[in-house]
Amino acid sequence: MKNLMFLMLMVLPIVICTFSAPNKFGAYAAEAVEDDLVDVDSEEGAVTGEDADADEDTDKESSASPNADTYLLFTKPLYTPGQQLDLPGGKPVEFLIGFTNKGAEEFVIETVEASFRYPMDFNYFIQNFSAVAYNREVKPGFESTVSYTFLPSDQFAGRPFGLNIALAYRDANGIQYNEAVFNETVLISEVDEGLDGETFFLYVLLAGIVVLLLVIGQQYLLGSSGKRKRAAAKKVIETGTANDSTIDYDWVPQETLRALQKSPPKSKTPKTSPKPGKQTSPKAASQQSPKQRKVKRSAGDD
Amino acid sequence: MCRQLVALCLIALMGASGAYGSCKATVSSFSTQDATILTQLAHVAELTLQCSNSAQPSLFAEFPCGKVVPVAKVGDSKYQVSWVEDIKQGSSGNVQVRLFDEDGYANVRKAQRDGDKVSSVKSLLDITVPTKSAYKGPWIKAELLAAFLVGGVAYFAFTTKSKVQA
Amino acid sequence: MGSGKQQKVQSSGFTKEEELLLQDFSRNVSTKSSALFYGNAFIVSAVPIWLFWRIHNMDLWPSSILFVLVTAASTYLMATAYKNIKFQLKHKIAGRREDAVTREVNRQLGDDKKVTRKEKDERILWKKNEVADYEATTFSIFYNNSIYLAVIIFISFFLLKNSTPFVNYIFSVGLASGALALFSTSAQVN
Amino acid sequence: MFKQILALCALFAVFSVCLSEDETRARLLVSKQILNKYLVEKSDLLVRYTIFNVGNGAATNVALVDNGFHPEAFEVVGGQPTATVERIAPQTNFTHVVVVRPKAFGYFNFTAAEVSYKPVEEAEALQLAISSEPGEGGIVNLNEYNKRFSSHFFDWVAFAVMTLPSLAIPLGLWHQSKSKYERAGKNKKH
Repeated sequence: MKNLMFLMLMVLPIVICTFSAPNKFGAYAAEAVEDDLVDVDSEEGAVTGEDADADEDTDKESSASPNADTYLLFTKPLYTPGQQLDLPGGKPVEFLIGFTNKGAEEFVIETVEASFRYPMDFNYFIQNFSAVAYNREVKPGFESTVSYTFLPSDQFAGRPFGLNIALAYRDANGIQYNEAVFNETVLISEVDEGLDGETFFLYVLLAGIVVLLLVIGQQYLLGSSGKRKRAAAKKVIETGTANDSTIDYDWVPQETLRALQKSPPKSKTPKTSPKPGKQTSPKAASQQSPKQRKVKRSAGDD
Repeated sequence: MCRQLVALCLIALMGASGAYGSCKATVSSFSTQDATILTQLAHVAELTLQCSNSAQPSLFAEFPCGKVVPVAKVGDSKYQVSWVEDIKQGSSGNVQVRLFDEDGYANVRKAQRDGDKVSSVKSLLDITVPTKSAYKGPWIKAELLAAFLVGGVAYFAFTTKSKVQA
Repeated sequence: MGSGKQQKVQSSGFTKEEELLLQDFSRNVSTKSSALFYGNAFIVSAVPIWLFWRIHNMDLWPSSILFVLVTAASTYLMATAYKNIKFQLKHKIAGRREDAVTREVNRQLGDDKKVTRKEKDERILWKKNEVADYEATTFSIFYNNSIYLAVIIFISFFLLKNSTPFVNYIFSVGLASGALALFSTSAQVN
Repeated sequence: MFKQILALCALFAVFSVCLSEDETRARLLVSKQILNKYLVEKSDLLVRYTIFNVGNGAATNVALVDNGFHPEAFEVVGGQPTATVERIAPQTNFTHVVVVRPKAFGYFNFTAAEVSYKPVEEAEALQLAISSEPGEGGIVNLNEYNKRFSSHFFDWVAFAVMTLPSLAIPLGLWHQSKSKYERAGKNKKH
């Protein structure tokens, strides 16, 4: 009975081991198939998906050395291989490229360059991000990581773009390789961050200034209108008949008007004879009947 | 016969949890002080572990937010737990960190997989990490205060002038 | 305003009262108060130099010519502003202080006979003029200085916040002193 | 008889483990980032090492070594530059933080750190992975930095002290004479 129990104890882990990792066998199979293909992209997982279309699209051949094995990992934002990558507009995008030197001689990682392409035709460049030169030496059997950051501008938000990340490296005898580590269409998404403290405080300040101006304006208006009103009042003070211009001569019958003008003026009023313009009109108007004259004058006066 | 069975289970159980006996830890923590020159804030806790059987197990730490991460060993029975946070959520005060050893971590993973609460798993020991908040820059920009004061004085001058004149 | 009967004095054509009156109304200030004005204007124009040197990090030596020139201009403008505002205020303050001054002078002189009424009126007028001048000057200096500093700080730290310190200095000091001088010339502001 | 069966099972278990493990390799990408807006002498310089295990096997005996911070040039204030982690599970990452303070200002080339680990449990040779390199950084002089960025609080206090005479004295004098006369006016009336 005891032996049986011990035996069972031993067999159990073996069973667990074999059945607990079915996908490993699956992965194993996929990997084997891949090796004989020209290993354009990194090992397994999402690679099998875009592997197919990567070859036809990029015109300049994306050459890769069989001894080099690269792996791309987006650290900000997190990218789950398989669905389309979604980059928030205006926020920096960071990724790491792992480079393993499986060969016998050393490699030198030269530059990494990211670029936005037209989603329909990847040969058409829209924006080239700066190519960062690393010139990092990777000895045989070593692994090395390079990191790269670029900033999709927020004007691009809402539209798909072809993102191409090219890793340029050369091997010991100077052969240049330029591997397109990533070559898919990505979507730049809109990012709406709320009102942050800075702009809020600015608005408060502006409101304060507007209020201040209003108060000052009100002070001005209150102060000066009072002044102007008093000044206007002064002008309106009744000057009786002294100020001649406001007297209307039309109702005076013609004879007295002539008599006034002929006799030397004793009182002050006729001395400041009405303005010439006004004088001619009463003579011309005298022939017409008063009603008619009133109508004309009111029309003329307007 | 069943006695042996029971004995066997007991040994397994004891082996699983109390393998390292009771452990104590002395914690010394460090928090970044100046948030104006950093893009993120960091808190580092260095702890020296003394276990009854002077073992140096590999540890895993569970943070209040539920994340479980391996603990780095930075020397002879000296460990380091460190994490980074955004400036906006700069936290201060004591942070409770639960430490698990290898088996404890396995139970935690099992609990996570089965979906039941991780806090039900017994931790090897709990430590509190005192963190300090960083200096985020002056409360009110000096020039704003100056502008406010001078503006007030100017306003006072203006009103008295109009009072004297009107 | 008429103070006592006017005496015709042949020599200078004006009686002392008239002279005082004229002085009361004229814009030209005595040398003492203009010196006071220019001194104050210079002090308040020199203060922004410290502000720009320490806070906007303008280094002193290379832009020292700029500092001297702009400070001189600002001093002149501020002095004119002081003078104009003082003139506007003096008139008003004189009116307001009249009764208080007469009472005070009467109290001081008491009603002993040997001081004739004219002498007393003269003394009152002179005292009133002196008090009004004093108050107008001090308030004008305070008023202009405070508005000057407020405008400078506002322009240099908010409007031209991200411009180069050179432009920032010229415009903030220039605009402040120019605006003050300009506003002070409008006689009947309110 | 029983012992043979036992040995056979043990052998089979070990064999199956290494067979299934053979293709599960760990692969570590190590990023070394300096999370600073400005590098300032004698102030915090935050270095974060993130080790991503992108392989499908667990990495064991992971040892992180960074001798880029020479004790003469840098003073380690938080955490240790060298750290070891027993095991990093696949598709997970591990963050290690070190806070140092530069002792001198000037240009400094931040080199990469090295991580050695076992890609598979039984691998004899340690795989060495070199982290990403932050590259050349300029460390700013401390008081130069303070001059540009600190809140100039004391400069503003000095400014207030300098403007005090040109504001407070005229106001004080004006107020004093105003209240003298106004008070004179008031107690005379009642």
